[in-house]
Amino acid sequence: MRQALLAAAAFALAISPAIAQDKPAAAAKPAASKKSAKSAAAPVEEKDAATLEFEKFRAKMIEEGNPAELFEAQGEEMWKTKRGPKNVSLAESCDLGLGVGVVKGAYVQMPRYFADAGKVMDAERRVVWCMVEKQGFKEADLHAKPFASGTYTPEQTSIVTFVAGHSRDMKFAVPLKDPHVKDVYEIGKEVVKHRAGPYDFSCNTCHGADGKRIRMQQLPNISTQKGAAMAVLGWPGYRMTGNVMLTHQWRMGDCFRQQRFPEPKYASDTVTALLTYMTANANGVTYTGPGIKR
Amino acid sequence: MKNTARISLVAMAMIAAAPAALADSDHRAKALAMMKQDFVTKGQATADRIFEDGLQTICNRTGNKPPEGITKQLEKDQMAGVKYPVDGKLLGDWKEGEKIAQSGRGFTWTDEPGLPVGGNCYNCHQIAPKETSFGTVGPSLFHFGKLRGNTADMQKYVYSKIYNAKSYNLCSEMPRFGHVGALKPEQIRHLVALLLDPESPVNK
Amino acid sequence: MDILRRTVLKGASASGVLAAALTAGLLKPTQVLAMEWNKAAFEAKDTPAAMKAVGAASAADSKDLKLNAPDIAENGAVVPVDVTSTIPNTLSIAVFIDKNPYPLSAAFNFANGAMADVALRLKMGQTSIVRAVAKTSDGKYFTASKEVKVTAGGCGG
Amino acid sequence: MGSPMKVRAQMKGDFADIKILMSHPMETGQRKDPKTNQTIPAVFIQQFTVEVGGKVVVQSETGTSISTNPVFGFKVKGAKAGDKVVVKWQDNKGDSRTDEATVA
Repeated sequence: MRQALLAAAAFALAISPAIAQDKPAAAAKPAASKKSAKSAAAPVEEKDAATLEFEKFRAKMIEEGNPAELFEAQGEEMWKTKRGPKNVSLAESCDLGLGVGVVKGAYVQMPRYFADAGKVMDAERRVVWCMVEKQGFKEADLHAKPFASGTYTPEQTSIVTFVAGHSRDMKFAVPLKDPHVKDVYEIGKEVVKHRAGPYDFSCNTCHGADGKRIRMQQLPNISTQKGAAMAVLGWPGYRMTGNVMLTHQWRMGDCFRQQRFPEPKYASDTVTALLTYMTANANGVTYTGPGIKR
Repeated sequence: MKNTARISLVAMAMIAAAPAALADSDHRAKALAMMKQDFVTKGQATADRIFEDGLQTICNRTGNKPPEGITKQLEKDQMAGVKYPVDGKLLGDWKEGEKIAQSGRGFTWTDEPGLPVGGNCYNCHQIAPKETSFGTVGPSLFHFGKLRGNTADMQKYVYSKIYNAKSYNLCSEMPRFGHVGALKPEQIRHLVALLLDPESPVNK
Repeated sequence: MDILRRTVLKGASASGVLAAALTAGLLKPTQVLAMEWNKAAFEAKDTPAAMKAVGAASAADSKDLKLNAPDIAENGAVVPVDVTSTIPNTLSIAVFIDKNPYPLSAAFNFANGAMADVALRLKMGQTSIVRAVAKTSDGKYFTASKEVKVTAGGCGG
Repeated sequence: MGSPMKVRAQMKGDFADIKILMSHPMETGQRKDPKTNQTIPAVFIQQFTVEVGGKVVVQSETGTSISTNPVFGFKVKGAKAGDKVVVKWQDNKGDSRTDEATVA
């Protein structure tokens, strides 16, 4: 660590790199034949046939029937029913940005700025906010076990799935013209660059360039419209592993887990910033509704 | 990591005092403040991991393109921290290396602390031809030794590259496996064997 | 009521009775559901035994029986499979997974206009042959099969 | 009572395309609870029927290798828009469920 500190200091003060000259010189990188890399690579194209196959059958499954629809139906019931300590329904109290009770098209226009909360919020965060502020549920309870596991599905997950289902076949249109949203978008752009943790990973380590894979998994480049669309489409998603319904909030947390980062708090500003960055980059792309995931 | 965090805060403070051209953008500052507030410890993934160490700060500040003038020296500093096996042998058992290369475990909040950490190699690299599920974040390493030879220099290069990839490329995407204690010297030399041993399937 | 059950999985001769019974509305759905489940077939531990238990021990390959399944399943827990028979007078279709602990997965009986065409999703423990067996009204059995690879995945999702 | 199903039926040319989503754990009896290391008992749908316009068109028996939250698709000739579709299932523990839809 001492070297790193010295290095940082050297850089920060823009002084001569002569500092630390007492350190032994780095071993010279042995010469390697430059042309080797290309000729050595075994065919990669073959693998992508498997990916195409997965995509084909996923599309077929969504068309024929995605269990996510079961959660949409449950969410719709919850949206319409008077619930919580205040005994009001979300349908008569919750504004997802297009007016109280308006669900159609709301998902593809979030994250957006909500003046009543004084914050930019993504769909899940907004639903939770409404459940707390309008229905009187305790925030701590909703935050305690926010994601599905086993046979348990949080209520907000089903509600978000219902909300998302009502933006099916509509285009993403995160209101970037709103300066609040734009500001959060720019913060998100910085979050994805932030390298830290034991492996020096940032979001961009995996998701900042085209055509990369981890094992067989395609890594969308979230800085492009196409890549961002790949990352945003399909959430919330019915996950075949474990048969659970999971939200985009959950996926952000799992990214950080694999990045060897600590856990982002549920419904936090950082996660909203990330979702704002990714979803706005996908603006103009048609949302295909709740998806199906591996 | 605690120590790292403290030092990196010092480093950040120093950088903050740097000339205007190097100053944080408004949004980067906001992002750092936000992350500081929003991340919590879970399992072995402690909240302080969100802080950068000195090297990460430099790479983050410069978009992974540190000024040429200082890069070489900083790489040398990284190289200086590379520790070699006590017996000096850099070529281990490629079969053990393959096992380490396969495992992607370690350091996440769902990993049991204390269990062996994997090399994560196949996550990003093509290596032995038998494993067809490999990533492409890093270059293919198939035929690595066959094309480059199994010389003492090459062994030292591969060893130190795995130990601390930043010794050769300051802002390399590759983790510093030895430097952060993910892999022990004995494990790294098994990986050296996987890449260089003429008997390794990589070189068949 | 046993007549219907035997017809679905076993009956070589009762098919006409079934169709007649269904058409006449003699069998109420509640009665159908009250029927005995073919325990012997569903608890058979290998495909030959399971096929024997449904009466399909000797089934001939047929090009008119189509089994559509992925070459590689993205997730063995959810493998989408379609079976379509264009063999005239197909009465029922059963699906087997050779390497599963209990190969017989499902059996469908069609009547009153239902086409011999079913889409379903299977759980597969490992790479295996998936097999469809169709039975016609004259008591003949036909089969089609396909290998589906089940791979361990990468590191995420 | 089980959780609601989702049944959709739509005319496509001369047949009704029927899609059924069932909400059921379909426990195989092969899994162990990671916490207790006890085998989780099998709970699975054993039989279901599909009726269109009051007639049984599909009768099915199922085992443990049907995916959790089962999805089935059938095609029925002779059906017409407005026909009632009724799906009933019953599992090995005696639980059952009936849901309806109308052919669109």
